Amino acid sequence: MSEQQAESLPGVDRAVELGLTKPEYARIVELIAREPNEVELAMFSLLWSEHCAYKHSKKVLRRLPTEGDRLLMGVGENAGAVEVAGLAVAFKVESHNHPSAVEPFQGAATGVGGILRDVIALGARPIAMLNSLRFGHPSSPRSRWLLDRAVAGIGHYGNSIGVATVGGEIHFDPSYESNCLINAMCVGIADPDRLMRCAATGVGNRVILFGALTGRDGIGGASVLASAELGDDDADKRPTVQIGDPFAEKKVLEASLELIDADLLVALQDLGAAGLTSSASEMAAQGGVGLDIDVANVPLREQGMEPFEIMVSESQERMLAIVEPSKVAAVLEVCERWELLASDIGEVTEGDRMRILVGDNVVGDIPVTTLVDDCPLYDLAPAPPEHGLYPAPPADLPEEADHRDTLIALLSGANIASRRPVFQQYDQIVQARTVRRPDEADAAVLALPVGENGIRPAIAVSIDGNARRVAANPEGGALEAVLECAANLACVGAEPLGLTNCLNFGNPEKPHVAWQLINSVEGIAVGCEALGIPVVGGNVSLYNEGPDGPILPTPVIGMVGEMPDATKTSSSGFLTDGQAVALVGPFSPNLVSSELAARRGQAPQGELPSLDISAVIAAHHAVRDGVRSGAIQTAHDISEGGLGVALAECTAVAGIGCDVTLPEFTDAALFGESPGQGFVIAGDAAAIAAIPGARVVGTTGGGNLVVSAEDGASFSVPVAEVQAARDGGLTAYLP
Amino acid sequence: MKVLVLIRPKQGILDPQGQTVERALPALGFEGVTDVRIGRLVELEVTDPSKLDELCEQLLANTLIEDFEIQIQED
Amino acid sequence: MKVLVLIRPKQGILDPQGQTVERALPALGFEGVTDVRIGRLVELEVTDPSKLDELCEQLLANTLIEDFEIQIQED
Amino acid sequence: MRIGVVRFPGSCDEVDALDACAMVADAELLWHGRTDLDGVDAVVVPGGFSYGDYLRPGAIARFSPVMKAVADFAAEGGPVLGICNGFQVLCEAGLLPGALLTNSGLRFLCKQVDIIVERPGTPWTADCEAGERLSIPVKHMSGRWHADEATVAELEAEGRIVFRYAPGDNPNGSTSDVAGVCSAAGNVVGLMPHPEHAVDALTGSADGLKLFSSILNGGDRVGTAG
Ligand SMILES: Nc1ncnc2c1ncn2[C@@H]1O[C@H](COP(=O)(O)OP(=O)(O)O)[C@@H](O)[C@H]1O
Ligand SMILES: [Mg+2]
Repeated sequence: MSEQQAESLPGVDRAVELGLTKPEYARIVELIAREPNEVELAMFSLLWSEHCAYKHSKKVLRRLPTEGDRLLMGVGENAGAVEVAGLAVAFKVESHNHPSAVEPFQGAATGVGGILRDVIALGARPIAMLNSLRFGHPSSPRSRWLLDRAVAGIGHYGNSIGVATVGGEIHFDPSYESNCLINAMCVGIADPDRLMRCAATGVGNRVILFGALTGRDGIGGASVLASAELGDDDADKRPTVQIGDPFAEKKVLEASLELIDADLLVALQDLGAAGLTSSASEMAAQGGVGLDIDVANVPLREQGMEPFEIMVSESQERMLAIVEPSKVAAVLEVCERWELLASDIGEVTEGDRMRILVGDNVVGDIPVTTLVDDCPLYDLAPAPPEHGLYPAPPADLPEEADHRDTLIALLSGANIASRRPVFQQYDQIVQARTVRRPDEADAAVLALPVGENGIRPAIAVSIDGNARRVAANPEGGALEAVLECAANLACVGAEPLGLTNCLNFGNPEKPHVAWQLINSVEGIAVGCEALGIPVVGGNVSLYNEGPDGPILPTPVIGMVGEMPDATKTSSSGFLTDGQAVALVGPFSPNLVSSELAARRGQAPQGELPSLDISAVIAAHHAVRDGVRSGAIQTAHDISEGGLGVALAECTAVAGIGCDVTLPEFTDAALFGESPGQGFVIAGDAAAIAAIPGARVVGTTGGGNLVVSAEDGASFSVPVAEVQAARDGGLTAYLP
Repeated sequence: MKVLVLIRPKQGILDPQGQTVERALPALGFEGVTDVRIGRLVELEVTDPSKLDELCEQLLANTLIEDFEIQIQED
Repeated sequence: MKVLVLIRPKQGILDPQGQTVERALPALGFEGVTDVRIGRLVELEVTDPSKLDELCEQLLANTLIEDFEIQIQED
Repeated sequence: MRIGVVRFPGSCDEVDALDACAMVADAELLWHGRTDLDGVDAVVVPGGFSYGDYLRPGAIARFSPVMKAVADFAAEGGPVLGICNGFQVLCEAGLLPGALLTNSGLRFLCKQVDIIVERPGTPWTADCEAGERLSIPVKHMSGRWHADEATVAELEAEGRIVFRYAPGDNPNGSTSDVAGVCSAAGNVVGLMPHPEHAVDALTGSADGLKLFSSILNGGDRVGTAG
């Protein structure tokens, strides 16, 4: 059917209102050989949306390596999983950007709830949360409000459900002023033999919905309802902001794990974006079966909900399970004990029809593959920008400032200052496995149960991204983000096993955004190949734009690494006086797109220096091995703010000064950045000198941070002043 | 004058507190209670009531998810 | 019948939330607002109002720190 | 010695409390719906967000069937320890004096603090010395302990303030820096800090282990009043 013919179909305007294009509608009509009815169209509009179909990113994502020795579950499942010490470690990062911009507390809270359910769906017990946040500069009252409320929302959900929030990152940049980013990552552990898949199988098996009631909640549903021609007196039928109920999710968590433990489930899937529509269709597609769903059996929170509303509702804290008929009663009993609603809402059928029923009435009937697999995938039309895409930020740090003042200004800046006022709002210790809390080390360290050798192994987790460097060079910046995450793991003695990512970009139909996206994915792929680790899953969030254009290209990387012995780890700060301080790594710092450049009012553009990946990875290994052997007691990677800031941070944590002499004393040497490529380490002098590639530059101790050049120039800052600068930077905005 | 502002979750918006309390009541020995909704109560003294609506909209209530009702108590 | 229960922090108990709101007001352009106290509002339907007092004393309010007031709205 | 750890819907720290108890004795979880205590010798009411902390922390959980059994057990002198949400539940249930209000900073706060043992010799502080400092984390939204002046004076006089935050370490605005109190007979103790999260130096501190080991020395169903 031509586009012209499609345009003359009666249903086309409605389809366009719901976000489909005319050719997409024509394709649907062709595939099902008729026009879809209201229920079917609502389902197509969601499943063929960018969010569910990945229509602008799927081809790009094929570049990512997805195989690995330790991989237990990969892309396509609710979350990925790798094997550590005989356990499955499941993890995934996901965005909740748009809802958070509307209502930051509930948006961030339900973002945490959503990613938790993805991990629970695997049958894993969530053990840790991390998050990556982006806001406009906190001098803007709106950004401060978003920060304050989003952090409170994240804490509210994670704290109440009893999962420790152990890490994260926050960055402020004007490009996020009207489009903040809230990415949440969850890590869980499971018995590898009990990992759940989401494929519906077994014709005749029952479909059980359990958890919260279904109401008219939902942002995704907004497009559907917005066009339902509601009169003024129908205000109560409008879609509503999703409210998180961590108490309900806690019960969903415990009940789900109990159901899996008792071997009562065939498959399990969370309800997230696009609600029942997406979870049911995906389960059917994965299993190559059909499903009948009777919406009359879905327990509702509100009266008079239409079938299509039930199918698109994004009410939180719900799960969908496939259960053998003989086990249904037992499933319902477990749910009842956890005070959860559970209903038998359908059946696995032969063939591939997704049928929606109201009692005996069929109100929707579409081939599953058409819904899930036949959405057109688009090729991007990338083009590098001819000039910088982003305006120069306002300068607030004069070029003439001396090294000392520059250091203090960087340390007390919102992007570098201590995150304590944020992370102390999170329970970091529940479940009694947090060996390294935020600010204690570069990655969070989580102990696992004692192994057969009597030793407690551990995992280390980290989340990172440096969008300004990505803006300057998408491939190089994304590669640096991967290396920085791996460097964080090396600092605590961990070896990377797998990576998850969240790709936050602007409108991919714009050539420059397409170029950013494709090249960022290339950088992530190159990093994974160099580290020898797979991408186990992730999420894509596109169309993040404000009136002034796209956000900075923001690939966020989450990584999990393994540690054979939880007790063999490091601290990010200096621990005692009189230890040797050394630098490790082939880092070649420059000021392009650095924090200092931003503070000086320079736009995020310029050439990033090329990097020698194998030398970088050799440095990671040297640090990791040194930490594991006990030679290195302090390890900190050199990232934002460069070497000067890294040394100050080592000093600030426990209030122990140092005296170092550097070969170069330029702004670039002191504050230039080359993420993931260099480390500050400290330990016993003889042991440190034996670390491959270590260049000893000084010793710890004293009440000052003293940095000198070989030619005699030097500056010195009292430890208390370093600490005050670092502690005050964010507190000023979160009183 | 003394003012009471009653802030309630909007119709259709999930009220996890109200739901949880309602579901717990029978077990606590309180039967026949339904439609429990839990909101907030703000009590204040104002000299000039003309700005009250604005105050509620901008600060006291989150109008995306809450409705408010102003009760002027006395002069 | 529909019932409103107004629950307020007892006199003499520090209400940091009320204080914070009160302090923020002038900067937001609201002058002349004092004595801000923040409490809870519980709305419910009951068939038998005789147990309301007990419900409030035992569950809805903690009378060590809160006062409550029952408003019966309609039949 | 067998210690029972209560589990409500929404409890989060019950397994950690169970593991801490298991370091010193036998330990088991007690589901909130049961009406007896399975014959345990001591009870821990753990932390978390029972019933989501909805309405008020502890307000709903204190009506759980198991709490009736806990009240009877406490009345007979059985040792009971309430931690964080468990402390809130015991106060709501009237087994401990005072109430816990929202932190004066209005935010959830998770940090390591120092507390000082004011009252050794309860079943849960038998292994502590008077004035001993313990490094134990707090993590709560509503930890500001409050009681009227007369009650505070009475508790001071009777030596029923069991723990105080060290000077400068009061995280929530508690009256008189109170971190934990006990019943008149001394057998019921509640505190906001989490001793079960301070039983292993690997995860931060082992100072809290003393509360659990105390039960072996002072706790065998003997009220240690006054
Ligand atoms: N950036 C990415 N990198 C790798 N895998 C991705 C990425 N984005 C999405 N995926 C994978 O695509 C699948 C679908 O993702 P999504 O729709 O977010 O899942 P869910 O519905 O469970 O939230 C998942 O298996 C996810 O891991
Ligand atoms: Mg999922």
